[in-house]
Amino acid sequence: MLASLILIPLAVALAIVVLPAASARAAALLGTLAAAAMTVVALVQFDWTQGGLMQFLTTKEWLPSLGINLSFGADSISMLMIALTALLGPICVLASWTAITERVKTFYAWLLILQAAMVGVFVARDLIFFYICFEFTLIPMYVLISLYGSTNRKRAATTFFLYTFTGSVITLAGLAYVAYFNSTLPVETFAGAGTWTFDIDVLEKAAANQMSLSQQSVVLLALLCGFAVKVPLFPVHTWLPLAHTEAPTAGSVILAGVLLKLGTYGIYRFALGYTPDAFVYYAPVIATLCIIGILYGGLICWVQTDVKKLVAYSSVAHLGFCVLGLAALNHTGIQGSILYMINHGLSTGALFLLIGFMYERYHTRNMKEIGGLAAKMPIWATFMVFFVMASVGLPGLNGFVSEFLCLFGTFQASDQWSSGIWGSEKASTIGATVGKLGPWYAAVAALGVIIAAMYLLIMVGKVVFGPLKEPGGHDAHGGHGGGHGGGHGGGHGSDSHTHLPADLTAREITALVPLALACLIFGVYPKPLFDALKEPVDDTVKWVHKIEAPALPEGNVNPNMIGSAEAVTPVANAVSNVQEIAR
Amino acid sequence: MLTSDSLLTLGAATAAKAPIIAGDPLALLIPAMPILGVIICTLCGIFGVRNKLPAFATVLCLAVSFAVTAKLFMGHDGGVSIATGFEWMSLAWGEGQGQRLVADFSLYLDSLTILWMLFVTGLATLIALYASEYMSHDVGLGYCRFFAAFNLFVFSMACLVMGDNMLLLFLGWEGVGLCSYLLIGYFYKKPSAVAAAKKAFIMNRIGDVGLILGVMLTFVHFGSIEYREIFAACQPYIDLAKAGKFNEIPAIVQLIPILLAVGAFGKSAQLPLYVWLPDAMEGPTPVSALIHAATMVTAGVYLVARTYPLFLLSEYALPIVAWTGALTALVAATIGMAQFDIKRIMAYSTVSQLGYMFAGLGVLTSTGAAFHVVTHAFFKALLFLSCGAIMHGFAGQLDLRKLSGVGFMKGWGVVGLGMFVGCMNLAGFPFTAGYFSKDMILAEAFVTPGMAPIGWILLLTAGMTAYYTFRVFFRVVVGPMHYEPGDELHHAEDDSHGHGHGHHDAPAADAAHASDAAHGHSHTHDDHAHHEHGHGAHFHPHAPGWAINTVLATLSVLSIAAAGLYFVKSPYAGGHAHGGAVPGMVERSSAAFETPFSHHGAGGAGGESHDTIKEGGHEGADGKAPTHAAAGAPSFVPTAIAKAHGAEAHAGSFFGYDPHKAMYYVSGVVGFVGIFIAFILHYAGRRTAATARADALLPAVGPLAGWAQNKWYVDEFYDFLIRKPLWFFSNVFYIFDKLVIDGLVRLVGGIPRFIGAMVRPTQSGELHGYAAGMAAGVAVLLFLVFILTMR
Amino acid sequence: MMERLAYLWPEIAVFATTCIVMVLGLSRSLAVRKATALVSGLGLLVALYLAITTTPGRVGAGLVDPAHGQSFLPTMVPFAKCLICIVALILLPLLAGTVDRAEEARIASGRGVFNPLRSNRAEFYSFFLFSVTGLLLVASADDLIWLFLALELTSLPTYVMVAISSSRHRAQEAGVKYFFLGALGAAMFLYGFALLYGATGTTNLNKIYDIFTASGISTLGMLGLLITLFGLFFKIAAVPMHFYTADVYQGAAPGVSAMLAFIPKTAGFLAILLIVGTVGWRFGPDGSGTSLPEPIRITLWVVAALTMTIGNTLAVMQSSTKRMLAYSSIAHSGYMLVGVIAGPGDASFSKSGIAAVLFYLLAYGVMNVGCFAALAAIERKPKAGEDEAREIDHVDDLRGICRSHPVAGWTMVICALSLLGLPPLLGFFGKLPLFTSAVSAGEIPLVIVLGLNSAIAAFYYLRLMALPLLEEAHPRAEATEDAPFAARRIAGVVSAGGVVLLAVLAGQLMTQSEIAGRYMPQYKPAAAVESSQPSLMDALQAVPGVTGGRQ
Amino acid sequence: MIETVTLAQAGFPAAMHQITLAHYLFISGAMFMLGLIGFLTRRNLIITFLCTELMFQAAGLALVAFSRFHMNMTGQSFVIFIVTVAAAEAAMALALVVLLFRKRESLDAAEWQEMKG
Repeated sequence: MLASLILIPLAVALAIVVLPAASARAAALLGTLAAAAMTVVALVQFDWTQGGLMQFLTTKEWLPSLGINLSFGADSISMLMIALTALLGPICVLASWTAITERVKTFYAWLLILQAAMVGVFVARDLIFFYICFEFTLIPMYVLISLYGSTNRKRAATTFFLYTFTGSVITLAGLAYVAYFNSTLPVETFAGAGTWTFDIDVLEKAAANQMSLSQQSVVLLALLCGFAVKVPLFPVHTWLPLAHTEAPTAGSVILAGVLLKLGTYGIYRFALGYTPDAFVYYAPVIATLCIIGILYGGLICWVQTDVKKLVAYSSVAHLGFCVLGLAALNHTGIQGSILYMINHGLSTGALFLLIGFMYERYHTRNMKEIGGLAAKMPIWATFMVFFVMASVGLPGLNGFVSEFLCLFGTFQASDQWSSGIWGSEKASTIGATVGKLGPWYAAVAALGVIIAAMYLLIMVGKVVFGPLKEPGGHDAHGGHGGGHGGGHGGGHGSDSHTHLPADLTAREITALVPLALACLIFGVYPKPLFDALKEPVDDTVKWVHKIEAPALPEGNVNPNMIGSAEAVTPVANAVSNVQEIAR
Repeated sequence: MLTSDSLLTLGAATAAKAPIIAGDPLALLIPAMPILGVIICTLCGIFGVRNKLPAFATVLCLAVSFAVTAKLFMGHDGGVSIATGFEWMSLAWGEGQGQRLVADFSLYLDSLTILWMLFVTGLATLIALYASEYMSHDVGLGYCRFFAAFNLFVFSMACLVMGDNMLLLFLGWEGVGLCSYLLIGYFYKKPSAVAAAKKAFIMNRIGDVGLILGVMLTFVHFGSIEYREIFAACQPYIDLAKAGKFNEIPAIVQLIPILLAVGAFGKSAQLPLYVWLPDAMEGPTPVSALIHAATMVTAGVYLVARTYPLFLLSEYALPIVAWTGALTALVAATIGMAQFDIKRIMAYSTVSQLGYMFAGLGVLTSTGAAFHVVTHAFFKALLFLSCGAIMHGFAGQLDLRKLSGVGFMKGWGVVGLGMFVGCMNLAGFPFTAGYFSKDMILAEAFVTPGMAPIGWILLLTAGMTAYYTFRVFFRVVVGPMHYEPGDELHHAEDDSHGHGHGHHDAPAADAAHASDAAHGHSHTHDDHAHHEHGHGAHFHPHAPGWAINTVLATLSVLSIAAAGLYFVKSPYAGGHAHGGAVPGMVERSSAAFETPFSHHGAGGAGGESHDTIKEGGHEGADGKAPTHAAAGAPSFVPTAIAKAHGAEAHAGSFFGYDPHKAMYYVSGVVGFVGIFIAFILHYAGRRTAATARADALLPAVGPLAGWAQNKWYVDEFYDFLIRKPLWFFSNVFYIFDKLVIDGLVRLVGGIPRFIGAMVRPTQSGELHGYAAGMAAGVAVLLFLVFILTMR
Repeated sequence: MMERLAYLWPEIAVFATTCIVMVLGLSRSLAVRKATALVSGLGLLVALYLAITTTPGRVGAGLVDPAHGQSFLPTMVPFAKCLICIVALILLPLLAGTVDRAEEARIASGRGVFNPLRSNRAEFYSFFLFSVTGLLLVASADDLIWLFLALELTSLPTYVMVAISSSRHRAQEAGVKYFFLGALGAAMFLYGFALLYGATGTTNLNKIYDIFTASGISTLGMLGLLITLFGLFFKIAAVPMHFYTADVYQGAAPGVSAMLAFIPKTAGFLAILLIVGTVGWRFGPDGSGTSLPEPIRITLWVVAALTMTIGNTLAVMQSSTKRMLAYSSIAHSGYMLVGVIAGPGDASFSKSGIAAVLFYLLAYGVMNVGCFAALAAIERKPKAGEDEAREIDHVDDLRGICRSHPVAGWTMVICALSLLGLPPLLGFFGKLPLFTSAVSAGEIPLVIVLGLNSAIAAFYYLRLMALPLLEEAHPRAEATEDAPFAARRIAGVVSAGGVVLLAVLAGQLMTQSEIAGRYMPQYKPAAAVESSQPSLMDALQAVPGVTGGRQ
Repeated sequence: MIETVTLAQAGFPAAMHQITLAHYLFISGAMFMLGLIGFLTRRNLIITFLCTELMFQAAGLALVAFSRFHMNMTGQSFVIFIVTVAAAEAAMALALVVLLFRKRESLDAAEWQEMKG
């Protein structure tokens, strides 16, 4: 089942190579649609009532000497990420329909390979298989940026590759260490201990339960080397604006939509799974980096003139929220974070699409040269405002749900509740959880919400609204073809844009509508997502805070408060008293 | 120990869940109809409908909403019920208290909600009708866009008001912000409109952050954000507060209302976040009337009223609210006095009146504040719509120096009348609705101990309000007939979307045809007989049509009739508060705070209402407990206030008189004085539109007039204090990012090249060099090993 | 006697082939002359077969035949020989057309007749086979003398091959540098051997091991070991003996460069494993550790780190593809030294550095041949007045070759990515056990260095990947054409295919290299077992998973 | 006990009584170093090659000395092989030198540094 999600894109990629160039995009569209259809089948077959359970598990021995298996499985988080990937697949093909006119076969083939690799990351139940897919995404993306990007694409592609590759090599070392550590454990510790294996679950038990804090810290550092770069967190983010700015539209969409999520997904799966103690210990540091990213990234957005760069920097800020939610390490935060992964993919992906459509028509993204497009492209403008609002985190759209939960999780997560923070001495704080963040983190991070509104609305104000401003000589045919890429390898049809109508075509609208619908539905009725994520996130929270589920007294003690004795307040006591009486 | 006892009570109260009284599911229609409207308008947009269908669909939808609200009102017994919609944001991470975030799409139906929704949907319906004509020049895509946003606004407002939890309120809160953004920026080609829209949204966001933090804090403390549960959980604290034992209420609880107040200040344009509202007048006038005068801006008032039990818990929250309101009222009034743009004057008067409402809340008369909200909604909408009609007819002319005697022009009678009614209300002319509602606030300010300074400020403001209101009236509506058309005629060249000419917004609009637009439109829209084609000389104002006149007339009647609300009894059995129907409704809600100083039937009626509630059978669960516990019980006032008066002095006084009685006269006199001054300065002896006697006084006040006209340079101050430094830092960050962070990365990335370049000379290509290198390398390494191992 | 010979059947087969080839190359018949390569290949195939089947402790059995064991590291021998034969088989087609091209063209055009004095074909192929023979002998060496002779047999022919691989001056220059510096390196390890002999009184590796085990390592012995290692570093092109590499690789024809990157390196690593094996990975801070003696460990550590770093950083600077690959070859030696440092671990593949080194030698051989094959498969059209097509070397020559020369281009792309260690190609699975074994041995800092170096390597491998795949040929670039030797392209296809396929099907290879990587120096041939020494079965029991069930 | 047996005790003529293993090793080391220094300093390829021969023979000398010291023949047989290999190398070196001389008319090693970097 899951393997087919990888194999279909791969097979189609192969077919594209074989077929003539003229049919490449049709084949790619069919292929991505087929993959999407298969995903739908998988989504239907998935037992959502047991979202925390790895389903569709299949394991095939591959390299037993190294303990490597081809093993697949997906819980609800994986399924959602796969669904996102599958959704973006056809959309990317549609978005590239006219934008890519040269080396079409290459483009679509790599696009599909990329999709296969991304799905592979989400279904992998073997660490090396995960790593293979994780790394292999680099090549297609490198090709896409390097061949089909704009002016500075070579440098961007190389920077992207080297930056992320460097980080993830260190990650590999960390993962190898975990595998080694597991192999040194006594065999009787638990099933799978003492053998050399890269099974994700086995290693999770080994690392999380047996490693000392210092060992976990080292592993966490190694993991973050790869994942934090991918996310990207604050000091290691500089590849992102460059890559985003230079990437072709489809590349940007995939990059923002899924590739960045590989980092957060990795942090969720491995940093939380393998090194919970260290993560708990260093959560304030990570959160601080996130918050710096939120504010700093946001403020930098403000001074951008390149729309795409603006959105790229906004990703830095947004992903800061996402990881902040993870660092909260409570149910709310983690759930918000996972939702953030999906929602950011939808809204920012759509923004990149829109910018791409604009770029295809005007061949500029400079806010100084372009403005007031609402007059000329009302449909485009409508979508733009819609997705900007989703991105800003307007309630009722998807962005809010996740952003609020991330902030809320951060707000709750403090051991200092009831012991002084924000005047909470001896007060009831039944809504709080254990954690090391707390209201100040949330309050400062919330400033990012204001900044987000600021830069995005300024962007909208310049590009969408205001007096119409078009770059000089816009209608001069072929006047822009030479503007990018120095002649060779640029994947732009120099005059293709002249065939496009002023406003969006049906094809482009088709690409946007699913995203818009998803944004709206997830914003208005996120309950299915909550339900789907409840179980895995619960498991994660218990895992991170070392809470044994059966050991809980039946529901009258807040599991989140275990570990902070002083947090048990008179109210909580009172509550439990009352409940006891009631029983 | 009292604290733990009461906390225990709190626990008990929340643990044993009060039964939820299912509300009339019909209530769900109230938000649903506007959504239907949104869908219809969107479809119209998609299918390129080029007639007034969206407008009439909107009017119909909103009318249904209004009808449903009215039905609810009729059938309402004063209790609280909840109409459950669907689960929105509900997630649980445990079974216990405080481990479930429940924010359903459910509607909280009580008298406060219904009161608010009555005037929101009612006014929205009327204003939609008005807009159907007002926006007729934009028939087409722009028309659809306008009405879609209009509907969306009503929906958001419904969520804000009716939501049964703070998060749904927040949804509406931000939703109205979005609609405000979209509608202010409706004329999106005008940079000033776009900037104003942006400013409104961002300023609101600042407040929103406070609000959302308040919501989070509420959850952390109470373990819920549903009003039902919060109010129930408040009970023990209220008892503490009543006893004046604020020091036993945790600071965390006292912080909640302060955070919420920040949100309210943002939305309701209070100091220091008020600056967006005057700029918001860039939007079409119906928008200004509905959103920026009548409904949205009162959301802050609603929030405070809704969470009044929380505000009562804080020693400082209400004084903060009161002072902020009073100061805002004063500052806005001073600015309003110096403006020449009539719409801006109205905007500042709105800010000022909002300040009144907050002051009212702060001085413990939520009933007065709510009453003022209602009356203000009507007369301010009326004023705005009248201004809009003038603007519409005179090609965007809003300068009171360029218009005169409009009320006596042919076809402008209704407008003149509307202006008159509105101005009278706003000025607080005796026996108008505005007079009564303002009076309640003023009186309570003097009644409430320690709040007398606020009363004086408000009194002063009342005089100023009367002055500037009638300044507009005397200059524009009456006096010698004169007009100059606005400058929107000239905007045709640069394709600006003015009101006065119907440059279409259809998708076919093309920059290439922009220059034709000015010539083309009068032919395409000749159903309205535009004659502003020629520049100035040939301009004839076109009088409002039936829709505008109908609405203005209706609103005039309503504004006058609103005064009657003061005299009708509370719609609910057992209502006892003075002030009539509106306060009567408010006092049955969470917003109620029955002041012990009230001289209207406080004692006897208290018991009566108590009985009624018992019959209702849901006491204690619906948050009304404070009201009735307070009525007749020992008084509760925030400590700051309590300290100021002895146990015996039950009421403050106004020079020894009962403030309630005194205010009837004093505020009337003050209003009259203001009007009289305006009459002297702006009507008597005025021959032209441009000048009046007031100009002679300008030198007397020195630069103050200029400063006031420039809004005390608050915008510039913010710009200098916040925006400029932030902009500077953003640039610094960007440079830092490019140079330092990316530079470091590149530096690290350059290390291999650096090493390579350093090592490269060893590859000299020379055989002997290589041999030497090898020998030396071996020697060095052997030596190194020797050093490292021979320790 | 025959038991000893059983070790040597592959060498004998190759040697016999060498003799045949030497004769065949002198034939007047073109067809016969051309058969030299074919016969060489057949000989290598036979040797491969013999290596699999006849060498004691043969591949697949999982057990060493106690009756025939003689070598110092008997389990290593069959695997090493197999990998040598396999890579040699891939190398062989790559060598097509390296020598005698102009001469053959002259004969074919009728401008001349065959003159045995002017033909180098016989020598060339037989030198290649000699070198392979020497390499095979290195694998089966159990004595310092044997090792010395085998190493010299490996090296000496390569000196000549470099010098004759092209008629250009550069080839001679390369030959000179290689030969003289090689002699220096040889003198060094020879002197080391002498000191080892002096310290132990024997040249037999088993006995040296016994003495080191029994009475510790004397200072003289340690000095001998170190000097030997430094001498051997020349073979693997490790710092500080790496200087010659780039010049030699650049000067030689691509095929020969590919050979140089594999044969001496393999010889060097096998020799290093043998030499280091005599002291064993049984030292450590508390005396019962699993690492090498501290001086050797430090030496290898520093050399490994330096080799990787200098190799990679210098490669980044290059614009000549062959130089780049030469420096990358240096870097890869550094990677493999990590495996040597890690040692056998608990003999499981994931923890055995020796197994990792052996596996990596194979992986490196395959993917490295691919890169050079891509270079060899393309050449510039000869200009007027030139009788020989010129090879391509500058990286810009690689631009767009995926489109103009798809086979060569894709070979280059795949092999460069594999060299980079990008999953899921063979290079990744080669590097992974190096990671895991070094982690297991506790050499975390070295792993970090290794990781960072992999990243540095990305700088230039990415160019080797991107230029063929993504760039367009420079408009003013000289016209290139496919080299008229399909064999070179076949070599490329085989290695590129191997890089992909072996990655997928590496399981069996890993099992074999795991067996080969078992470090069992205690094992002695039955005849040599003395009562005082532990028996074979005891030794085997010390290695988990080897013994069946004697108890 | 092996260490106590010196060459002198093993039956050298009286005149050489004082010559111990250390002396041989010293000579051997000196030869090796001389060869190395010569290799590094002399530009003429033939002399350079001769220097490598010197280093080889230094090893040979050490081997013979050790062989005598250890009282076994292994070292000495090793030396025979070394001499053989050295001969082969010499042949090759001379061939190479001739080739080079034909190309450049010089035997200066510095002539050959076209490739570098």
